[in-house]
Amino acid sequence: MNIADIKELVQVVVESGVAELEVTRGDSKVRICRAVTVSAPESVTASRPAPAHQSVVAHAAPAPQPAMAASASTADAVSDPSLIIVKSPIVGTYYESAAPNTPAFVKVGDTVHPGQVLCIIESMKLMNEIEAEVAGVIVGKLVENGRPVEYGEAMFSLRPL
Amino acid sequence: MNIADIKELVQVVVESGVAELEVTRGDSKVRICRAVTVSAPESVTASRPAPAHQSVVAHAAPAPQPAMAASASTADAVSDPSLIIVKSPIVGTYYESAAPNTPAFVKVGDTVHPGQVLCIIESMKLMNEIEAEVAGVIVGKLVENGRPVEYGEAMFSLRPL
Amino acid sequence: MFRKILIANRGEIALRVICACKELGIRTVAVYSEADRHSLHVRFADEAVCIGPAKSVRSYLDIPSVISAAEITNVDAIHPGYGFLSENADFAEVCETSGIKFIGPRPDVTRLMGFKQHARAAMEKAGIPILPGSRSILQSPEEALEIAGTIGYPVLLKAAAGGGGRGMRIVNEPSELPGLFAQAQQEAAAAFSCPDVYLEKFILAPRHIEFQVLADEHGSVEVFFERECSVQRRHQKLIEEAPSPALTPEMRDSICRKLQEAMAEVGYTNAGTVEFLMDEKGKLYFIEVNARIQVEHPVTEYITGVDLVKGQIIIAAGGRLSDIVREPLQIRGHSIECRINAEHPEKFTPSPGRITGLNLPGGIGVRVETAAYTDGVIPPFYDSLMAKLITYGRDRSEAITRMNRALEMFVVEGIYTNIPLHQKILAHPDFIAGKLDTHFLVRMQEQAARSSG
Amino acid sequence: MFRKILIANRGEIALRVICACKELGIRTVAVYSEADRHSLHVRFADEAVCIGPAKSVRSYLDIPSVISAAEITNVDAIHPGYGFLSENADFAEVCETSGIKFIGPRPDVTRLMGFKQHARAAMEKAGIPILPGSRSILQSPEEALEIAGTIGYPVLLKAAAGGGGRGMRIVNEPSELPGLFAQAQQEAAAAFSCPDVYLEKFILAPRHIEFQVLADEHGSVEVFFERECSVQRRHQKLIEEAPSPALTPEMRDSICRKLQEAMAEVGYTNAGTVEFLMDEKGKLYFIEVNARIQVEHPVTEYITGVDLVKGQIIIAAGGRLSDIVREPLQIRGHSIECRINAEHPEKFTPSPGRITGLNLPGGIGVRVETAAYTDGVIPPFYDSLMAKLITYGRDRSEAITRMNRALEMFVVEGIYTNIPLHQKILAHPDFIAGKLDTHFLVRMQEQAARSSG
Repeated sequence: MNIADIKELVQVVVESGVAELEVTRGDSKVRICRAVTVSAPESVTASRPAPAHQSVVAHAAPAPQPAMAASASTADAVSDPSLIIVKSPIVGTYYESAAPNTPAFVKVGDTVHPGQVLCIIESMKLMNEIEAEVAGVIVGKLVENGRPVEYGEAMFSLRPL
Repeated sequence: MNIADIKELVQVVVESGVAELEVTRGDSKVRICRAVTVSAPESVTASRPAPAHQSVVAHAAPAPQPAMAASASTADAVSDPSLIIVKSPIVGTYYESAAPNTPAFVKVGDTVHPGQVLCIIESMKLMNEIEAEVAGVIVGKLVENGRPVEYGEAMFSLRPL
Repeated sequence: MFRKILIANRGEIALRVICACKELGIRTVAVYSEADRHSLHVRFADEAVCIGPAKSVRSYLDIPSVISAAEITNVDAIHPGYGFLSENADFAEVCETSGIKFIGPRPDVTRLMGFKQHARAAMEKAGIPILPGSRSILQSPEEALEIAGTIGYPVLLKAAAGGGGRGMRIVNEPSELPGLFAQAQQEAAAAFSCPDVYLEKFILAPRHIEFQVLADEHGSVEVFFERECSVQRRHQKLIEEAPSPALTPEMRDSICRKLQEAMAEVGYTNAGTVEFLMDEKGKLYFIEVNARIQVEHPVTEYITGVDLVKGQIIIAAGGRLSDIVREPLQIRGHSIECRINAEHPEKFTPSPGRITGLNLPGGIGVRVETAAYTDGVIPPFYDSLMAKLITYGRDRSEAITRMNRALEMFVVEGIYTNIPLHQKILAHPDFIAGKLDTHFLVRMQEQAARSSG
Repeated sequence: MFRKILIANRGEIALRVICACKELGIRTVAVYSEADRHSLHVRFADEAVCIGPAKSVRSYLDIPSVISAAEITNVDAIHPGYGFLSENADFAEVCETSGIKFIGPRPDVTRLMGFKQHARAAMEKAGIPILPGSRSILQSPEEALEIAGTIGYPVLLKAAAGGGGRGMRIVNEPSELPGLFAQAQQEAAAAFSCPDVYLEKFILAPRHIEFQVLADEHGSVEVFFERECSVQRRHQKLIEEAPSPALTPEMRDSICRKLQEAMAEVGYTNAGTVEFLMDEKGKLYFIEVNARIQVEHPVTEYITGVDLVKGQIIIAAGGRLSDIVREPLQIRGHSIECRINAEHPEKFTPSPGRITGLNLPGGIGVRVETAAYTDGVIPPFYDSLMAKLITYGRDRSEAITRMNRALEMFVVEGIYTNIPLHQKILAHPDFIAGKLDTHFLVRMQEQAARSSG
């Protein structure tokens, strides 16, 4: 059984709408499962609680629909595997500069070296400086100044040098 | 078995509405499930009500597990699309002969002609003769004498002439 | 007590009866059409029999198939649920002759109640107020005109054998009467194969209030207070609650006492509901008796603490009401039911199909009656009721806030439901204030149309 | 009333608090670890904040993360649920200093109750019977031997700061005492970073009976009767019920009255549970106070009709108990809770994983508290409680038959659950007879082993 055959079988599953297909030939075996996709008409969405989520909850996934888990930002972020994502190690408020009306620690295009401060996250009245761990070029700043960030939220994407 | 065969089998599943189809030919094997199959550990099965179903409920499908819908008999039945299945048109008790100690109307291997009586189904004290609609050879008798049958239950498989 | 019961129904009510049987230690037999092969009542019954194709006339309404299923499974009794064969006196008779106990009133009583004129007479005898109207079937448009003249317009023409709004006509002035009379007769003949019509006073903005009754076979009757079912769409109830915000304790007591007499008088047995209309002045008028358990029975169970379906079975088995109602009945708290239908919330078009995602609300004061499950299917062949959502609170306002919470957490994906409609109704000031009548929903929708247009 | 509340917990109790908030019109903030991204409390809260990785020490137990989440979402109050930070007085203090209301007792009271010796002293003052034992922390094995001698063996060594069976040792005779004393101290030091132990009389076959308390911040206290929690495995409750089959109305009244005084005396506020042991002669002895809402609170809600979690919130917002309990409390019917754990029913090994099929029981007298859903995951990082199944009946036997019915219709596929174990327990003659003590389960399993072996 070659890749072409398998591709075709996958097509069969997708189009036919069967949930599972298992083919064994001698010592080769293929098993194809279709994940249950949810097609919800608009009224259904309406009938669902639509919480006015803040940015901090961009990652909150409506159950029973894990498919909707990934938020736009992370999606973009992970879309380019060559980039490194700097995530927030704590919950708090994100500041791009040391004080109001002072320039941001970094801007897109900057080259940063390990240990260089990228931003400040205020947590329980403490200002926590977040430093770069590797050298690289800032490709994206993913959080707006003064916005809250949750644990693991993507803040910067940078291309390592 | 080639892709075309498999596609055809998938069609059979989708159209027939059976939940699962498994075909083995020599060392090649195909298994097709229409709905999501559930792999439940034994304790889970234990934790499920296990009603002492009578034959009349062979078709009863435990939800939420349509995968378990198809009973052995139907599976065999549809597995050979060239056979015709004679199903019970009413609910009642199946008798293979006109009276006790008299020979059965038909036995496996018999050739039957349209209008020939195949069996009797007793319903509300009435004896209903069930006749063959097409000419053919009886390949299988699927119900035991004196057993209840439900609507649509497969009683005979016959190969049309 | 019975050893084994067949449930001649489907969906949530079949499951409801199965639950009652399990709690009474009675084995259960489900019957199902080919469309319901994978439904939960089949899943949770001890046995199940396929009785026909999807179309209910050839399955759930087909008496020979149901009786045969009962015979091959050797049951002692049949519970008909509501709808289908539940108020079919012939079916009850066939059960009797087949030596199977029918869980419901005797056929003759069901027939008596089925003919509204007889029911009205019986109630009137017991001093229950009834709508002024023709005391008997109308022989001619002339007779109708004469009676209508004395009562005063508007009047309502109704089919004697009817129900569900068919064969009904509102007459606003004499000139309209002859034409509408003919229409009503034709519709009645078509729907119930009986053209008889009668007329009664038409109340412009009535509340629908009904009383729940249980009567045993030893002559005792209990009335489980009232339910208010005024939130309706085209004579279909949408939201029910108990007690009614419109009834005073005095009115409640007096009606309950009179009904107790009346139902004992007619020899009523098992569960029944006596329906009334309340006019703008708060006066109650009897309209009809429903000789079955009703969709909305759970709100009564919540405020009285009595399991009515268990009660039906115990009574049918010869038990006494005193075993079902141990201490004097009293109302505790408030309960509301929302009928969750598989239909578009604005267009009301039915929405059968596969439920791809489902979250049923739970927690304190919430009861759900449903046969729906994730990946389950709502078939297009039967009514669109996919679940009953019932909440309980120590008072009406807690029951309402709890219902809001439960509706918000009731997630159905893959099909449309009327959950958004229920949310609109529960947010409406008139509903919150208990200012209800059977035109409430129409008014609400007209308001919405105006404000949006 | 509060505008917005953060729930510092996960799973069913987080959802329980969200329900209470929705019914009170309060906005909710969920916090969650990376392992709970797709869980229902995240789904149904108005906002949600990821506060750390799966390990609870770095998320649900991490005070800075929880407080930061509260600050960035600008909440008025935090509900801790049970477990995690619920009885952490330091956390309650940080809340105070951060200007966030902690929904629970004041830190000093929680500390007082946390140290069992102080709690015992407070209770004894109010005339509540306590177990004979060392009135204070034991200074040496010699002191322990002396006191044990006067009380009589067997005696129980217990960690002063302890809970959940850690730092506990049963001493059957003087010779064992020195060795077990050392062990208990070590275990206590390791588990609670406090080696102090004390000893008390050991009751061979005690019943576990606890009383539910709500106290407002204006000095009034209500006792919501008792719960019996004797069906346990290794000090973990498995089945709870209310009322207790072992208590007479007289005993109940007298304890309730004394507890009302005692809790007012110590200035207790919000929800709490006072735990007792009952010896073979039916005498009650105080053991400890749990300063939080408890897993088994729903059985009390069922028999009293009071929403205890709403009560907690109203009290924390400065409300009065008289608004929560309007008429004098009384017991109505009987309620039982089964803890459905994701674990093997015989081996008791945890069974985390994906739930591939789920049918939650519903219908009359059944309440389910769960955050589980079809395709949802039970993560391996937290406790194995996947659902609480609570039933209500007009009496104990109806509550039991209803529980049997509900367990039978509770379908979980993809993981193991202890549902079969619950079914065995409910079928056991001793359970049905209410003949219970904390060794019931061990006895039952030994019987099973004997009969099978």
